[in-house]
Amino acid sequence: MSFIIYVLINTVFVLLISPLLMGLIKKVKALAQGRRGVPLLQIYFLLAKLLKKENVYSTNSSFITRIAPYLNITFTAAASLFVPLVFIPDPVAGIGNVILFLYLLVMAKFFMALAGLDAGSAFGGMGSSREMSISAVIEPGVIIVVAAIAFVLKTYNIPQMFALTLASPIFNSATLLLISISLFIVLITETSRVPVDNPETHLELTMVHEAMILEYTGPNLALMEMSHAIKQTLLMGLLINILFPWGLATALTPGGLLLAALMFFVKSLVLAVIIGLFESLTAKWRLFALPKLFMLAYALAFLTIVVELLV
Amino acid sequence: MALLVPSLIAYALACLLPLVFLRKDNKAIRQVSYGLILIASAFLTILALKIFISNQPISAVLLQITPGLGFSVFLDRLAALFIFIIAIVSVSFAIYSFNYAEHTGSHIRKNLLAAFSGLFILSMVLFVASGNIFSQLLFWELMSLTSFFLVMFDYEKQETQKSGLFYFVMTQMSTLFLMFAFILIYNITGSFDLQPLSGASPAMQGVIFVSLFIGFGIKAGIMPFHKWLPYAHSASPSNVSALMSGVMIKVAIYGLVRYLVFVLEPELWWGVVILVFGVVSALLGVIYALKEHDIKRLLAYHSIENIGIILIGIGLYVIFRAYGLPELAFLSLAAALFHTLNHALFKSLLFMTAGSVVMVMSTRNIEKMGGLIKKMPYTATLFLIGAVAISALPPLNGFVSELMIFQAFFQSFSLGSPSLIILLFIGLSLFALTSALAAACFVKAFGIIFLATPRSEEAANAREVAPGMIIGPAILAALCFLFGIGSYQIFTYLGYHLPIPDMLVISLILIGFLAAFLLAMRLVSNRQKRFSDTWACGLPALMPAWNTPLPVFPTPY
Amino acid sequence: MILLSYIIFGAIITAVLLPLALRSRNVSANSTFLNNLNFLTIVHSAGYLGITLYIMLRVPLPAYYFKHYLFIDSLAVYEVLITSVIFLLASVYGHGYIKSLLRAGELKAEMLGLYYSCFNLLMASIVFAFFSNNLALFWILLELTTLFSAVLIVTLGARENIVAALKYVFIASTAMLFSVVGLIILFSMTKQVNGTGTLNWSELMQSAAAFSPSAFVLAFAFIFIGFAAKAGIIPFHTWLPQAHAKAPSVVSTILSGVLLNCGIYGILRLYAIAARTPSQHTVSVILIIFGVLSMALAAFSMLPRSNIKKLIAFSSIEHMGLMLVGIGLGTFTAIYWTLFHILLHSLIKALLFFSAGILHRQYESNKMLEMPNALRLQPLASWGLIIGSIAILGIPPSPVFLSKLFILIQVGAYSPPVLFLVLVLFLIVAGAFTFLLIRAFSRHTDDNIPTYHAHWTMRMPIVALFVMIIGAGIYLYTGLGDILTQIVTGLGF
Amino acid sequence: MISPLLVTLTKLILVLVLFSALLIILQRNISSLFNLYGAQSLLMAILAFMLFAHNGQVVLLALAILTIITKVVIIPYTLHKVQAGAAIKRDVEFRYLTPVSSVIIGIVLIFFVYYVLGKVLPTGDTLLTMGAVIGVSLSLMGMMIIFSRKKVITKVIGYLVMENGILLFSLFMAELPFIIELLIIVDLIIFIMLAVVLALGIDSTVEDFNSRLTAFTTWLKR
Repeated sequence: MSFIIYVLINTVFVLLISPLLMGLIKKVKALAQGRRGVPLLQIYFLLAKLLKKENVYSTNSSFITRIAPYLNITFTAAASLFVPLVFIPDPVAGIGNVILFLYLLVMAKFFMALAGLDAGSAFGGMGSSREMSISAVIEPGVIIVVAAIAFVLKTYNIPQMFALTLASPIFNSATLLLISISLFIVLITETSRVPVDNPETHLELTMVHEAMILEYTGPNLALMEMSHAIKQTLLMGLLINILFPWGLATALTPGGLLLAALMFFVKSLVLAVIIGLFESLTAKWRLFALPKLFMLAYALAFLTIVVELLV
Repeated sequence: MALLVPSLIAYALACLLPLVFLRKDNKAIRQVSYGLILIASAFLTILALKIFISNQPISAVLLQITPGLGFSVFLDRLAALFIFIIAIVSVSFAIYSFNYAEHTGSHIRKNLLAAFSGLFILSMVLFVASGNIFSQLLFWELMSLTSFFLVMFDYEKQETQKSGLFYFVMTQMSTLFLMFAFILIYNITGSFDLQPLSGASPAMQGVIFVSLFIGFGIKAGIMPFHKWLPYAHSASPSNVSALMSGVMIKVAIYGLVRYLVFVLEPELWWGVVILVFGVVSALLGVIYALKEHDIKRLLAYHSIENIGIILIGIGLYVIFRAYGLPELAFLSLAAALFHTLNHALFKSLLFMTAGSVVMVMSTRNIEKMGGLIKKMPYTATLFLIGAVAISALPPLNGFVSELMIFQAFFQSFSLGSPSLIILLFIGLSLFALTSALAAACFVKAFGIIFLATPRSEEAANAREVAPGMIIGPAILAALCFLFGIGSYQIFTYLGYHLPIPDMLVISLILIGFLAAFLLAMRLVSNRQKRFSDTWACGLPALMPAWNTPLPVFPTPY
Repeated sequence: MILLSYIIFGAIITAVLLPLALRSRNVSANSTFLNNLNFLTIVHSAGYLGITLYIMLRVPLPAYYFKHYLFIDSLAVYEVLITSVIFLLASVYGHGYIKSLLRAGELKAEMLGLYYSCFNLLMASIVFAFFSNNLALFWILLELTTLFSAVLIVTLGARENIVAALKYVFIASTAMLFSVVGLIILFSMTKQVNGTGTLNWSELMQSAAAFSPSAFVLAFAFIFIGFAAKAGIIPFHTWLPQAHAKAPSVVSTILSGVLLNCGIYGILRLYAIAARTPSQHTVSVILIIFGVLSMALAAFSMLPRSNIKKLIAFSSIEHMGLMLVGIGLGTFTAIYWTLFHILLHSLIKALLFFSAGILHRQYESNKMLEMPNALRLQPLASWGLIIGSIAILGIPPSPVFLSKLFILIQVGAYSPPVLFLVLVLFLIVAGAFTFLLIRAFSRHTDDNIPTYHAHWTMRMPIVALFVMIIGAGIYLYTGLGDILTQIVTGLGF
Repeated sequence: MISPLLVTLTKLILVLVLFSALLIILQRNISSLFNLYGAQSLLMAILAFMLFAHNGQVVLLALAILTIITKVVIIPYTLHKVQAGAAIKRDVEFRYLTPVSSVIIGIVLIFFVYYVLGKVLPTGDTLLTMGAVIGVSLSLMGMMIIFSRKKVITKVIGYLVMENGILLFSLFMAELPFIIELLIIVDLIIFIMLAVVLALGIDSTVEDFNSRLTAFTTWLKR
């Protein structure tokens, strides 16, 4: 029973907060660049507008284009259950398995990449191909980061990880700080941000994520944007709750939940500022230079393991 | 027993019947032959399931030639699992072949194809069922021989000749090492029976292990003994490729596991060797696959990759066993065996659907295809299911077995030796890379073959294939779902309590979310739709050649 | 006096046949003359087969004749059985084959008489070689077989045939002269032990234990040279590939299937003596070394081959090497399976050469690159070659698998490194066979090549051999096994 | 036991035999080869006769007579006759070995054989040792001729020398039963004939050769 409540709370929270975080980062970037930027809630307006528009399909496209947005958001939303943002539930049937979490996200990406290929546009194909290569190259880093966390905390269940870090007064282990840098790089990559990708451009040869969803309009685009936002929230949540889990509720009390939600909002605000600043301070890298970045993430995570072994 | 012998006889009949009427061009004879294979395989599936569920080994002597020399049958859970793999793929194979085999060359060749297929399956079943070394060796060779003839099916093609020669030499090399090992074992125990080799010195055991590993490894397609595999699998008819890639290389895995678990006393360094070879095979296999433009060779390279993954599981098993961690060892072994089953299912599925495509297109070059999803929707869907499964994406079966391996890896902190842990983590990261590259590769493969616009005349004129060629793979696709979603329940039912997520719950949640989102979108969104051409950068029409993804697949590091 | 029947029978046939043969000058392919010669040859070999079967079933063994110069024991009968089967098939096959050669003009009509007389004489001399208890007598008959078979090789009259025959004659006879040296030493050794010298095998077996080891090894080495040359063991093998490849296929069959056996038979008899002397170990080592070397040389020589008959000839060298190893191991199991291997080797070699013969008639060539559309034009012969190759490589369901496996097991017990080496050699051989067969049978041409219609007498033996090779496996468990056991115990193992 | 004179004589003849073998190695003229061979065979016969005179075994006498008839008379005669029809008179082609090096190797061979046989043969009987050693050496020298000469006709001579060596060996080691000796000799003669005919075939055209072979057949069955 408590599980179903958890599902509802977590999903609703994720759905609500994701566009906001998206807008937050946009705002931070704009401010950093000396612009006023769009309103914080702009993303909500955008989604609402898209839902009202009609769907336009390419004559070349097949059912893949039609099902991809739904599958995409379904899998991302399912993945959101694995990262408790406000409340740590009791483990149920392997919910929270970090590997499953990662692969649910990959599944979403898989269909998005297929959809990119479906219409037969040159941009979509290029985007898919780049997306899949980037995701392949970052994968060892991701897994090793996760493995390092699992290695430090001796569990591979995300809620349990949070519970463990929550139980300890300050940084459970200094090594977690090392990991967090890697985790940050993963976050940047997976959410298609500078220097890996540029979320702002639409018709440049450098783009990756945007190229794949180029053919979408209307409600379908809204679903795609939404799932992208959710994914970003999840990864941010993962980083935040491993490093600074304070405030996470462990019991179902309305006050605790509210506090937790507030705490999470504040923490994610800080992170959004960091991301925005980071994005403003770096330029986009060449595609073939990216492995250097990933190697950094990999090396740091590996270092964590080595340090942990020596301790 | 009651099911086994009639099945074997049915296979033998399926082989003999077309041979007797070799010169007759009679479709009915071939249909009967494939029908016999179908029935026998169905029986064997039941038998395997019975043994698997009851966990009561069957042991019997089929034919005693002289004392100490004969054909005996020994079926325990391990053997039953592999019998199940062979049988279930054969069921699908038979259904697929009803239609497919009619498109392959002259009538004598069609008859020969049916005959050799029967013999091939028979020899694989008998190898797995063999209760002693002698019959194992015998049927191993028979299997190699029949598969060689199947590879040589299009013997007039230059390419096939090369493949055939390569294949034959490699199988003989594998026999060489196996014979060496078997004879050493025989000379230690003094009998052909499969029994623990407790008396032998560690050095001797090491020699036996190395030669067994090479012998089985060649057949399984482990790097660097893999060279034959892409050649052979692409040269043979597609239904046979499905058998070879789906089943035959698994038979080698069976041999390896059988000897590691029941006969030899593994040491730590064996596990490290297996693990290293596994990681290398997995990684290089998938990298080769990425470069490939021949669809069947692409799939063949993925077989190498998956064999690598299976070996990683076996290697972990040996390592954990050497460290006295039975639970982790069991998890790794279960992962390896489960992945063996899963790979058999989705690889056969992929080979069959790819075979349909190749048959329609008369080319194996994927750059000539494109847009087939609209002409062959069922085939495309089946291929997609296979692609999702092989890319290890939830909730299908391929994911579950890879997840188990990941979990085994993650728990390697319980090992004592730091250097070993470092090694395992390097292995883990490369394994992750493999898995991601596989997904990338199948996005590419599925995208180029089925999506976008046709890039050749044949692709534009393609037609959906006959029902048999849909139903056969569809069985496998259904099983991919079953073994993915029901994995936790199945393991629990069999009495193995493994710490894996309950995919049934996950799937229910997924369905729930999907339904919710569909409903929500129905309520809030604009449901109008419009069709329009893809934006072609302002040019009058889209060039088909554009939608080939750039070959931007940087080699990692 | 069953042996007498052999002699009388052989004498009658020869008496009828030789004068007939000598009259041959210009005869056409369909003449009754040729048919008569053929018929007599078939009767001759069938007669031997009949008598041999009678002996196997009825006569208590061993039996001695002519002051123990001749004798019949189970090993001899076994070898004679193989010989007469191969000869019977060869003479049936020869019926169509010789006619075909005559028509093509490759065989001159004047040669027919020579061919048939030597064929029959060769048969008789081989049979009696197996029956001789006396090693000197055995030696003489063996020399005669060289002579007759050399003549058979040159009946085709081509220059390379003469070269091949000369090479054969010189190498075999030169080596055989060394055997005489060995025999003389052996003779003087028995004289020292018993007072009177003897070369009778049965008596040698009894006095073997008292032989001085070094002298016996010397005698063995000398005798071995001669017998090894007959068996095509390295380094006396150089005659073999050429002779086997150039001879007409009927003769190749005899050379490979029967004549090589004579050499191996001699070595086996000798080893049986050696096993009772203190020098058994040394002799074993010699045999195993030469056996492995032969296999190695054959294997490496097979790789670049493009001539089918040459490949088969090298395969014979390889198998002789294996048999030598089997004998050298000297255990009951090893000898038992070596004997079985001898039978199968003869049958399969016959199958291979018969098939190659038909292909040669079709394409007038033995080269792999000159046989387009072979599987379509000559399915029987092609499949004969393919199945024969599989059989000779020892891949199941070929019964050779059994003998190979068990000999290898014994090798493994003797020394694992040697086992590994032998296995590698087998791999090379398999590769060579596959390479050649694949290349040969995958040639394709759109030219319309007229099909050569092989006479039924050429096809029938091939089918019979298919049956017999499979039958040999079944027979092993229904009777042959007992016979082999009897032979091996008879040899004193 | 054996009279010293006889021993000395025997030794002398043995040395002569060896000398004749060396001459054969060096000789290039083919008809001289035949003559040398005839002389060597005569020495054999004399040896056999001397041994007969010593121990009175009839076998040896018969052997001596047989040797004279076949090897001194028939074989050289036939060879000469056959040679008359062939084109070649001299054999100047060699493989592997020149005659001089052959002689050197021949001497080495003798020492080698002495070393090997010395280990096996009963010590003390110098005559027996000498006979055996020279017999085996002679065989080996014959083999050397077969290997080093290219013309078949000289190969035949080499073969005959080998056979003489073996006769020598058997004379000293042990007397085989006469029937065996006889059979061996008959065997060899047939063999020589065949070799000669074939040798001619190789030096003439194939058609010519065929008729010769037929003639040989007729002779064989006479």
